[in-house]
Amino acid sequence: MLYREAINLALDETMSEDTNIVLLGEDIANVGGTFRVTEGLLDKYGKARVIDTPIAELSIVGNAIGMAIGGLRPVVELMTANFSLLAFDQIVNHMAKLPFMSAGKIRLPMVLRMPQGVSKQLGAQHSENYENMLSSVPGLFVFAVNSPNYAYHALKKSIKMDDPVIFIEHELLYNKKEEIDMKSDLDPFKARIIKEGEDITIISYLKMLDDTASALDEIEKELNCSCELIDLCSLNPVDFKTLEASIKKTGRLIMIEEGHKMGSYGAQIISWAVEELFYFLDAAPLRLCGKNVPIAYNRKLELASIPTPKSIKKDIINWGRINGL
Amino acid sequence: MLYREAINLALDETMSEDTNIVLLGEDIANVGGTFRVTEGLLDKYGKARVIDTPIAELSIVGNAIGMAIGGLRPVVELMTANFSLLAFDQIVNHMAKLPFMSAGKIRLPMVLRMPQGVSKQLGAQHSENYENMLSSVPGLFVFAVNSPNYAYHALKKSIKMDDPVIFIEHELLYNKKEEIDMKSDLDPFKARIIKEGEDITIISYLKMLDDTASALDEIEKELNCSCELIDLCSLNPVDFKTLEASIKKTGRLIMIEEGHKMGSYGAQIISWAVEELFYFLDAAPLRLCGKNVPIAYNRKLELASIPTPKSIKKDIINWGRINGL
Amino acid sequence: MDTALMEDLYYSMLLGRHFEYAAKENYFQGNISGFLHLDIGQEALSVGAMKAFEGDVFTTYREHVMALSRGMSANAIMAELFGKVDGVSKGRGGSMHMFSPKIGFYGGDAIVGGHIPNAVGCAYARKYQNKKTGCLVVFGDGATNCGGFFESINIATSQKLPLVFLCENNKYAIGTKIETVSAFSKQAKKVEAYMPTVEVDGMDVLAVYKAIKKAGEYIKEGKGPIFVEAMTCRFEGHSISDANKYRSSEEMKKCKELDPLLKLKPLLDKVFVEKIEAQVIRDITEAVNFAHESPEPSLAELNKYIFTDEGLKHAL
Amino acid sequence: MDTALMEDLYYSMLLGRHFEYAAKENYFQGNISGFLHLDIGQEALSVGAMKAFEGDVFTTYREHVMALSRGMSANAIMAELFGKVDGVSKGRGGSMHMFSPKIGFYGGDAIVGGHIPNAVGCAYARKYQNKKTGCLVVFGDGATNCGGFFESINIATSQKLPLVFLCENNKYAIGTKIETVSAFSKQAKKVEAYMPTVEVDGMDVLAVYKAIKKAGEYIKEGKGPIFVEAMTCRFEGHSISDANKYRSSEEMKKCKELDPLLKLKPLLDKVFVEKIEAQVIRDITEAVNFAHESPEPSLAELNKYIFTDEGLKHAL
Ligand SMILES: Cc1ncc(C[n+]2csc(CCOP(=O)(O)OP(=O)(O)O)c2C)c(N)n1
Ligand SMILES: Cc1ncc(C[n+]2csc(CCOP(=O)(O)OP(=O)(O)O)c2C)c(N)n1
Ligand SMILES: [Mg+2]
Ligand SMILES: [Mg+2]
Repeated sequence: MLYREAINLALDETMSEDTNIVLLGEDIANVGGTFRVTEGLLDKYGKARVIDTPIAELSIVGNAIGMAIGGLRPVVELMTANFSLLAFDQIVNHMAKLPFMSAGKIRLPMVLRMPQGVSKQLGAQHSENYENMLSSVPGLFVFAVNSPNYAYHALKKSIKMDDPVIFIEHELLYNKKEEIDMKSDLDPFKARIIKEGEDITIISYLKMLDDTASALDEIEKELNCSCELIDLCSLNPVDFKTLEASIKKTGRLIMIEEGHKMGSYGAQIISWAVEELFYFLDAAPLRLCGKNVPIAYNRKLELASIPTPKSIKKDIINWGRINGL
Repeated sequence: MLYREAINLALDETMSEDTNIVLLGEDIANVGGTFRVTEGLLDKYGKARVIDTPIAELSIVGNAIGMAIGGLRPVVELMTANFSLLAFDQIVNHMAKLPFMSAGKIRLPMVLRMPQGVSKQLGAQHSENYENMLSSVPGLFVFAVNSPNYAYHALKKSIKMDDPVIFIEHELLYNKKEEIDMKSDLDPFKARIIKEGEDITIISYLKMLDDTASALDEIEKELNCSCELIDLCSLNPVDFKTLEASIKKTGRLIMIEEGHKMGSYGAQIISWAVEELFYFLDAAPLRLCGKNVPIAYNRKLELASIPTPKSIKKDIINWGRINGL
Repeated sequence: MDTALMEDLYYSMLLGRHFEYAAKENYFQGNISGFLHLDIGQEALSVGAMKAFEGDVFTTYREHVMALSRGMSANAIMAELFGKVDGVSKGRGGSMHMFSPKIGFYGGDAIVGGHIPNAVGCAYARKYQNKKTGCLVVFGDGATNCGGFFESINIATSQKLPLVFLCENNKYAIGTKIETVSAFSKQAKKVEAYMPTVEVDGMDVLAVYKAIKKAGEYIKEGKGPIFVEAMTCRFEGHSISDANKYRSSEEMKKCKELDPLLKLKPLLDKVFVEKIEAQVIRDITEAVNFAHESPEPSLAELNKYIFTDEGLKHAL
Repeated sequence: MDTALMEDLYYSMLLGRHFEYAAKENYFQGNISGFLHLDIGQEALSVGAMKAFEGDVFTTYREHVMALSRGMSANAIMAELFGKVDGVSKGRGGSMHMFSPKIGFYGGDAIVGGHIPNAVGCAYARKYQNKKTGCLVVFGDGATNCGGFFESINIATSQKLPLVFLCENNKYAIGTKIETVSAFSKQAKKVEAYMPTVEVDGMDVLAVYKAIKKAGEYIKEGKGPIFVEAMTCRFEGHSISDANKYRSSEEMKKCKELDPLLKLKPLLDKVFVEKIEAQVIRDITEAVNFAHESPEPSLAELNKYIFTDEGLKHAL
């Protein structure tokens, strides 16, 4: 099943069970979504439950919050995370804080889905990663979705939760294919160990995880070592337990993400690791990120602004050599 | 001179020299600003240059960008950083990116001033720190203003720069007093060494710097060591040179800030330090931050949510003992 | 109008007035801190609207009197101002954040205009659920300049939502005169193309009551939202820390002549008024005592309420 | 209207049409990537407005034809689409970001409505500077639902700014019909209380030219902004990746009958038309060749342009 089909299925199955679930977003009903994620749902559930909204992101999120207050369970699609900035006040000051400020009298069972990341030459205003900002907000759960199987299970659970969830997708993953294990009881809060290894813990998520995976063989061959590759999955809260076990085993830590280095999400993980596990670390941690530049339209510049399988391989091998691997 | 007077003086002096400089913000003209920073300027420069805006933060920043495009040099006051969220699209997608996307044909000589932080029982929606988000945006210079002297010189230089600047103030610092050295040629990009020391590098900024300073004597006595206290001043870019020299000297690093630990700004500094200076570090770095909770109205809860002189002292002494000091 | 109703309205206004007096006093005594936006002078609007409307209510930071007249206890509100555990938001929210889903009260947003899109969403839910009532959203004249307000007007109209927009036009946003920052001095102008608009004397509790009753009936017809603009006047500064210097003493004098309590009082039975004044004093004294005696929240519960208990398991 | 002007308008529309054909072709050949919003069908609006207005112009992501008719060279625009160094934004911006302060063109914002507050600010600057002209801001029907638009209407009116709002109402925001998400099908309704509004046939270049000329005169009077709504129709999908399935073939047929080129052509001298058609083909061929031959940006310059050279010294 494709990533976007997995999301569609999760929406479909939960909607068929609970009429309180409504979807809203730009072009999600009539057109079926920019990335075709909501295709078919309008026909099945009608326009009172699959709602085409105006281009008014502040209201899209603000309305969803009100719907949740009113007893519904809204699932929002923001066309891209880039537009979430227009809704930041609603996300940070309302969605994340109303439950706390009301001492739990208000609960917001709602999910905000949004794809992010560098796609292909979409330009500076359509290529950003905002998981660093979004996971810095107390009161929100933030999931980063790398795979169809995780997408399916994590979304179903997110929709059923009574707490607000940010569900981050990546624009280049919608056609990723994977069998879905329908019977799994996947815990969306748990990091996934993609590949076990002994010498280096490599943590990533979203598309960079796949780019790293594709470079892994050569890295292991070149450095004559074995890497443990982890899909972080939940960006807030972090599954520190899984990370800790891995880092204690390997003694080496690499964090890979697409976003700009300054203000990067991965700095949180590295900072935590050195504060808590300093004496277990055998080498300087490595952080591979996008450069501190807006993303240019030109393809060469665009690719030079973010990690690629090639740069990941090169950077890790360099680092390995310097750090005695 | 008080902190707010220093800002006022910087505005006044630059405005008297250059009629392209205009101020805009809520209640800044008629009332003179929530924190009285712009007092007297309306009378002096008139309402075409000191502009009371409607409560429309997206437009306040968006209009300032347009003014800069049109040849003016706007200085915006956002009443608090909490309201900057409503303007995030303009800050991130426009202010930071237009110069790049136009290949330098558009320049935005503009300054966005905003106070942030936990004041006294202002509640969850008025107590946040957003320097982590704001300094993650390529294209913006971000200054954090701890002192009247820095405020005066850094603001004058910011206004004269042709690049966009975020100028972060702290709500509890407006009445801080300090002589201003009118002759200094202060470089706003350079970190300030507040106190030299040999054993621990402590980095902070804004109000936490003062809270740390006030605990320093007792910490040094208790741990029998000397601390080097640094005011970071420029949050983006970071004066890594000054930090590097200090860390190489002391071998120990503490980062102190008011914002929530998850997503904290300081993680950037610690992560950089361990990546670049791992083999110079003699101890696990320590990061003191606010807790991962919205800020409650109740004073006890509020104070328990952020570092205080008392908690800073206790946490550093604990850490020192564990790390062999 | 019937006597019982008039008496009830008077009682609520008086209770509100004295509640605010007590809040002010306790602020200066150091029992209350942070923001404190008093509703003194605007009680007719707050009370009239809350008593008249059936359904869910979303308000601003200036909401003590609304919460009271909606049925929240003075004890719980005062305790919240004191930041105590028996406060309506257990000391987490403070003056600007009073919520009671039980009585359909979603007061208190400290972001100007921030609650308006939330009210629109709730109105959508009520329509979706085929509820007989809708929502009421209250906001200031200053809030009608912000993007979220306009988006809401457009969406509520386009989706024909059962929503009463109630603008408290007190002519000021903090110290900024509305004319200097808005295209109009009457904000109804902004929405006339979208929905019916009604102007009402916000200093006359009976007029407000009737206008909101009628507006509440209107939204039940399924024809969409309606806009009510109540012209009003606050007697105090914007918040307790506002010295109110931007209004002349003459302007203040005129404003205070419109005192809604003085307007209603002559229509009432004298014995009732005396009785009720004593009652209000007792109520408020009790509320202050209650707030004093309520304990501080426990530091052990710092993490509580951010998530559901289930969610909290994962968050920690 | 004089012949020279009509010929100029025709030439610009034809140049625009063929530019877009070439862009489309080169997209499918892989020379152009990312977003590509073609203006085919809407040329009358783009050309008429750009030729008529004196002052600064702020537009959306669908701006190739506007940039062309404003005086930007086809070479520089095509090279930008190719992401090359001789592109108007040196390959950094792409299709949605064409800027030329020299000719007062601030085209290209990829955030719907994002440029409107910028145009308001620029209009403020022009008023402050006592400039004779003001600004023109162009946006779609869909953009009139977003908060920034409304804030801008209110601010421009309240500050009496010299600003022409030009709404290209093509009835769709991507695949969403404007009636389903807006309170009105004609967006001028939203601003009638604020400023004069004018509706114009956006498929008639002469009508657009005249309307914008008049609007440009109006804003010079110092009475504030004016709103022009041009009813138009795009012949293609929203962007190159939009299959346009949401419009029936009948709707498309009617739309294409309004072709602005066909409307103007009969009024022109045949010899001129033939000459100009050949000229346009040559211009566009040259632009494509130019774009092909222009070099890629150098990786060494990745950091360039974010800051001024002075700023860059600090940033690195
Ligand atoms: C988004 C936002 N901007 C600014 C503020 C600061 N502020 C608080 S109240 C207020 C004035 C509001 O005026 P109005 O809407 O007329 O309400 P009133 O208090 O007069 O009833 C302002 C500017 C805020 N809380 N939120
Ligand atoms: C803030 C924002 N939200 C959503 C989008 C995605 N988007 C791009 S164009 C568009 C439709 C705009 O419609 P309209 O304003 O009518 O312009 P048109 O393309 O029809 O001229 C949308 C939703 C965006 N670019 N920016
Ligand atoms: Mg007001
Ligand atoms: Mg359109």
